[in-house]
Amino acid sequence: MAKSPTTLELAIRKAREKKDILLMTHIVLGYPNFDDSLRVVEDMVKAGVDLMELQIPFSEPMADGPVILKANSEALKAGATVEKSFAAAERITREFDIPFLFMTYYNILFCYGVDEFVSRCKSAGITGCIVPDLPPAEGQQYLDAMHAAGISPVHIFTPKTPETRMRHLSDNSSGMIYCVARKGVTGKDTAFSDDLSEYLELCRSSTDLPLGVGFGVKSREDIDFLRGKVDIAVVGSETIRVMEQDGVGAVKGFIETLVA
Amino acid sequence: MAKSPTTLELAIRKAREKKDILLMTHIVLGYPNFDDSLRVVEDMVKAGVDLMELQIPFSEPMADGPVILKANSEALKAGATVEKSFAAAERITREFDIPFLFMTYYNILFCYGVDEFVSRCKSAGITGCIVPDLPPAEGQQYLDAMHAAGISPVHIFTPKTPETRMRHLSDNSSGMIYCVARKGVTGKDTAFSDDLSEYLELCRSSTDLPLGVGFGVKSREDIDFLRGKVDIAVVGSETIRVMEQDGVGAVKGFIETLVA
Amino acid sequence: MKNSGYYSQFGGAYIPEILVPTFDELESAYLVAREDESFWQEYIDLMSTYSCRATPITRLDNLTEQLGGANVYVKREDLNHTGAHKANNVMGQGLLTRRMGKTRVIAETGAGQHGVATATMAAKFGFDCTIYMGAHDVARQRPNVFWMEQMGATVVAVTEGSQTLKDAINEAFRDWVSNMDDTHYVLGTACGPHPFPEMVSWFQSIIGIESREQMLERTGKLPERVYACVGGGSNAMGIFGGFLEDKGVELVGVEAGGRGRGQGQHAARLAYDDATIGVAQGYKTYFLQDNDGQMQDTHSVSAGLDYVGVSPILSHMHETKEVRFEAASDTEVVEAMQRTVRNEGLIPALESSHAFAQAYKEAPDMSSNEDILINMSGRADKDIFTVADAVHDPKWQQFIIDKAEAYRAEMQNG
Amino acid sequence: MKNSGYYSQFGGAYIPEILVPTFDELESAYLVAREDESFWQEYIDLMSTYSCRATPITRLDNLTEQLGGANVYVKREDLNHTGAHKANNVMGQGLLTRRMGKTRVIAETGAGQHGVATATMAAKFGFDCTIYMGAHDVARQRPNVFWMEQMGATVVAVTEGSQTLKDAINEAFRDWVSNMDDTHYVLGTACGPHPFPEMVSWFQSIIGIESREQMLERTGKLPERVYACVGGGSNAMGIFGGFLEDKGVELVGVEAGGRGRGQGQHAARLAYDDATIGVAQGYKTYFLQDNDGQMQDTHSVSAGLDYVGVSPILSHMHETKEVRFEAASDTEVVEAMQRTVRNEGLIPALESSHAFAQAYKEAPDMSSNEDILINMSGRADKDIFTVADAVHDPKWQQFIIDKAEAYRAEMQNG
Ligand SMILES: Cc1ncc(COP(=O)(O)O)c(C=O)c1O
Ligand SMILES: Cc1ncc(COP(=O)(O)O)c(C=O)c1O
Repeated sequence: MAKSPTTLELAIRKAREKKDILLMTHIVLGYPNFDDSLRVVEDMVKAGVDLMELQIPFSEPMADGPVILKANSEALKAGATVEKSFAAAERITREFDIPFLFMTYYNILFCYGVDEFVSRCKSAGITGCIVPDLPPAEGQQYLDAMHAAGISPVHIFTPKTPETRMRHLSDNSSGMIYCVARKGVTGKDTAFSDDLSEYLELCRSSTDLPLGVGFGVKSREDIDFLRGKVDIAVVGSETIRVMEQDGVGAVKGFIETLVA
Repeated sequence: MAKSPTTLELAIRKAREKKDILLMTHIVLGYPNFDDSLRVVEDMVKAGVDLMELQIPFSEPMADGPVILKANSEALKAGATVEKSFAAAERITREFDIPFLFMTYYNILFCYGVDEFVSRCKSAGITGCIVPDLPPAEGQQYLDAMHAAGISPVHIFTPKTPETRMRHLSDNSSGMIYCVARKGVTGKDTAFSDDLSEYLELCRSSTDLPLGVGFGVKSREDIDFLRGKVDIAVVGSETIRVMEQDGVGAVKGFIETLVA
Repeated sequence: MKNSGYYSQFGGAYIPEILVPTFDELESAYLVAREDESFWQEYIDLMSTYSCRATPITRLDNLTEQLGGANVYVKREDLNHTGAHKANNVMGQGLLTRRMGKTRVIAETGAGQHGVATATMAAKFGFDCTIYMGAHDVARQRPNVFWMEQMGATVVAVTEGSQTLKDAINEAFRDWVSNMDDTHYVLGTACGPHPFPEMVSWFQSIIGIESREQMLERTGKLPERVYACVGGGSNAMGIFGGFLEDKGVELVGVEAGGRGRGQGQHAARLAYDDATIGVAQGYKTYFLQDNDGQMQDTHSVSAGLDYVGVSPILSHMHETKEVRFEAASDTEVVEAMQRTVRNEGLIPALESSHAFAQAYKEAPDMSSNEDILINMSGRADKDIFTVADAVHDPKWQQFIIDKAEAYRAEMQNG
Repeated sequence: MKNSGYYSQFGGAYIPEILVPTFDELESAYLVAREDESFWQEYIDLMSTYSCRATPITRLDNLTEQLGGANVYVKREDLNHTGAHKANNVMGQGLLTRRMGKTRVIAETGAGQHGVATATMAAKFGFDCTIYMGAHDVARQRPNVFWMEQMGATVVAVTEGSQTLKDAINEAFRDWVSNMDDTHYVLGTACGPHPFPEMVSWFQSIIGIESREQMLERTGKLPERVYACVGGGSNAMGIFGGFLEDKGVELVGVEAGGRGRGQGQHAARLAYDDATIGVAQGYKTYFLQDNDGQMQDTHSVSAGLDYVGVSPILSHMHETKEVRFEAASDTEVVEAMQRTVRNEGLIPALESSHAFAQAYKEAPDMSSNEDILINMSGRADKDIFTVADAVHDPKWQQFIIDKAEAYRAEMQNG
């Protein structure tokens, strides 16, 4: 099924004209508070990040590892809500001119109302969503609303995903595909190896969409490994870890080491 | 079965010629030590006691209540043995001219050797034995040895004992019969009532042997109640209790209140 | 992976992509086993030689008389090996794990019963075993942790979130997404992504199948009502499973009423109206959550009913009114337990005591021609700390204080 | 009262005169019940509806392979209601008590298992209940005391003598001589005055009768050896009872070897030569006593085998060599328990673990055509304090210390 490229895809393709690999980062909205979230986004954009995932915190982040898990629950303890997350996203997309995606779990959409959620994404300037616990089979309403709104539903490839399913996931995605580099949850080390290259080749041949790779990407070397193989390197937990260790102000410097 | 009267029976009958009721007391040999045992015997005899039960301590005195139970285990802790008990009995019978009976449990006899035990009783000047856990059915060897040695095996009547069994017990006894005044173990209160009188009448009619009554006899009034109904009042736990409360020296005074 | 496992709107499989092939494999192993009569026979053989199935049905003679209404019968799942119905599910999944050629099992546990059962199964089958347990529960349920460790299992205290059952489930999924190749996740109740609700209910249906036959044999008829406590819903699905076609049998699910209505005070998802429909832990059902869909704290005197979600099949049966849902309060539950102990010599787990409490409320209004059947899902004698605390026994407290002194002295001397 | 109840020189009824009519009544009630087939049927019905008889037989697949000799089978008395074979005897005596029209039961208990079983039976039958327990044992076995009290029983801590089992027996007799009119003394093992050894063995023979049938059905033949631990001897008499006529079946009784030979170090009356024949607690048998006949202290890691005497029937079978007696040491026993837990998921009581220990010693020297059967008389999960102490678990100690802190704080605040 040939689809016309979405806003997200177009933005990625455009950025790729100037760079051989893009950098996407991940933050949890409201962690440690919304002011700091805004500041980190600003620093990241200034440091040269090309796209960003904004995670709306959820109490049961099943697919996340310890770092992001903790960020989720701290954000909630500090009073984060879905409404506040939308408000923050609205301000962020207004102020910064890169594509922003939401990442969250399905219950957030479900309880908000899937259609309402998607139209609110639209008005907030969000270009894509990643919902790791929503396989296409469970998400028809979501997919329909997203396609109608021109927002990209981004699905995930994994080293366990057979080729036929990759095609199925690609058919139900737009904007990009998120390839997880290994089994497991976010925030653990990944071996950047021949196996990974082979897997990425399979991903590449299974979709025409831009590919991003995440899970365990955390250094200049990792990104160099990915260069030429995929379109986007996703640094997730590592930026949160840097922020926790060295403060919000340290994030910019860290990002600069990645894109330098 | 008509038996010729034993030494014990003759002694009782003779004493009864002078008194309408006799007093029998009970001590545990070696409690609190053998010297005190001797001293208490001396005091009792001087105070006018007519017969005495000397208990050879046993670790499992199943039929005894708290006071005598404790005396048994304290005596054993203080080093009492069967040999020492015999030695003490030997000295006691030599020094004092009233009948002395052994009271103990069957295991003491069994482990010593029943025949040896009886012949040792004989040489120690003991005139009778009370073995509360040895019914005649289990004690043929004991009965034979006792009869042969002329020492009286004293059995027990209880308010639960049917008349036919009283006769059976009487047939296997000599010297006297020990009537327990009530259910239960030694050392608890007894109601001196019409029921008791009735029971004692049954005892009286079931045997020709002299009758002693024990369990809960502890005052002049109790003894007055028994006068005319039986031959012997047995004061057991109460003397030990007096000794524990007021010292070995107090026993004599207590006994004097009973026989006055 | 097919879009299956729905019970009207409830159920589904909302799982991370990486687990899709694992769930496909599990679903097909389950479906093959279900078709294969020899599998069920193997299961029955195992349960009747390793545990004591068929578990008996006991009539509560004294309480029937005291209550003065229906005849009260009890299905004795407490007599199972390891002391609860959890053994049924665990042994069934053990057989399936072996069929799938996996060598390691993981499980979540709240009260610890499911953890002990899984560790036991792993010892029996020779599997490696890791049990995830909320750190709060580890602290509360040390006796169960002790036995799991004696069985050779690794017990991981989960310090995330509310440190209770739901967090242990999340953590088990986090393990599974890393280790699915050699590992099967033995989910402990009729919840989670498809095929778990259906599969767990299938294994537990052994309770209901036996019960139906036993009641017929015993009383010549079916009981008028069947009571089961509802945590995740596995023991309830198990016993109800025997009576689904029997129109005359009313099925009553009893949830944890805790301290009464109001979020945070209880764990009643269906009997009260504090829960709403949501999707978490891989499936869609009623959850105790806020408007945003964030899960809320729950409360119950019994650690095993203290869960935010409930079997999607039961949510469905709630809507179709196939099952009536009630809630019993902490106080009623402790009273029902003590009453059962004192009058019948049975020690129902605090979880199971919810079913007893509700049955005792209703029995007096029924007639002596009617029979009720209570599922005694487990026994409480392993939960002595919880029970002693619930009944506030000062002698127990003194014993623990003395024992602690002795341990302290021992530590100082050696 | 007839001079009966002897097994060669052992047994008898050395009882206070006041109990003679009570024993006559008991003996005749027992003899009538024994003649009356409906009584046994009533007993079987009770045990299969209130407990889970027939208890299963489990094959230890993993340990059979590890030991590399005989096939190891286990009779699962641990699955009985209240967790041990004690339930069999107690329920039987409960039926007899009801037949005799008595309304109160008393019992001694050491480990607490028999006390819990009796309290349970009393709750079920509606009897008043007093349990005598050595003060030392009350302190060691608080969990069991807790449950007895929950059942409504009065637990009396016996502060006399060595404050253990034998003293509790004496104390129970002291109660009985006062209250025989309405009270039955439920003696817990195959000891004491006639008819107790025979009667208790009769009730327990249900174990052996089932076992024989089950082994035949399972393996097509009888086992070569049958192992049982021996405290008073009731579980041993129970399982042996099924195989007495079978010449090819070797019966092995395993006593508490404690810290090894020497008075005070163990409780092995028949396997070692520290015991001599005596008469105490109403019967004649081998006792651990001194030359004067004073009972001596015993030692065992398991409170339930820690007894000075032994069933007169077993003393007899020792002399006739119908039963071979062995002793297992504390260390061997704890190892055997841990091995069984870890490899098979079964938690044998420390008492039962004596039988396992001996079987594990002997199985490797047997052939794979041969079968052995171990009586698992009970489960250890109620003895967590004892087991945790035996395996020296520091986490358990820390848990108790923390729990004590919490109780202390609670006491101060309210
Ligand atoms: C004895 C017992 N009953 C009931 C439950 C609740 O689980 P479910 O609703 O799945 O039966 C538990 C959970 O731990 C339990 O241990
Ligand atoms: C589990 C268990 N096994 C064995 C025994 C020993 O008793 P017996 O030798 O009468 O079977 C006990 C006694 O408490 C026990 O609890």
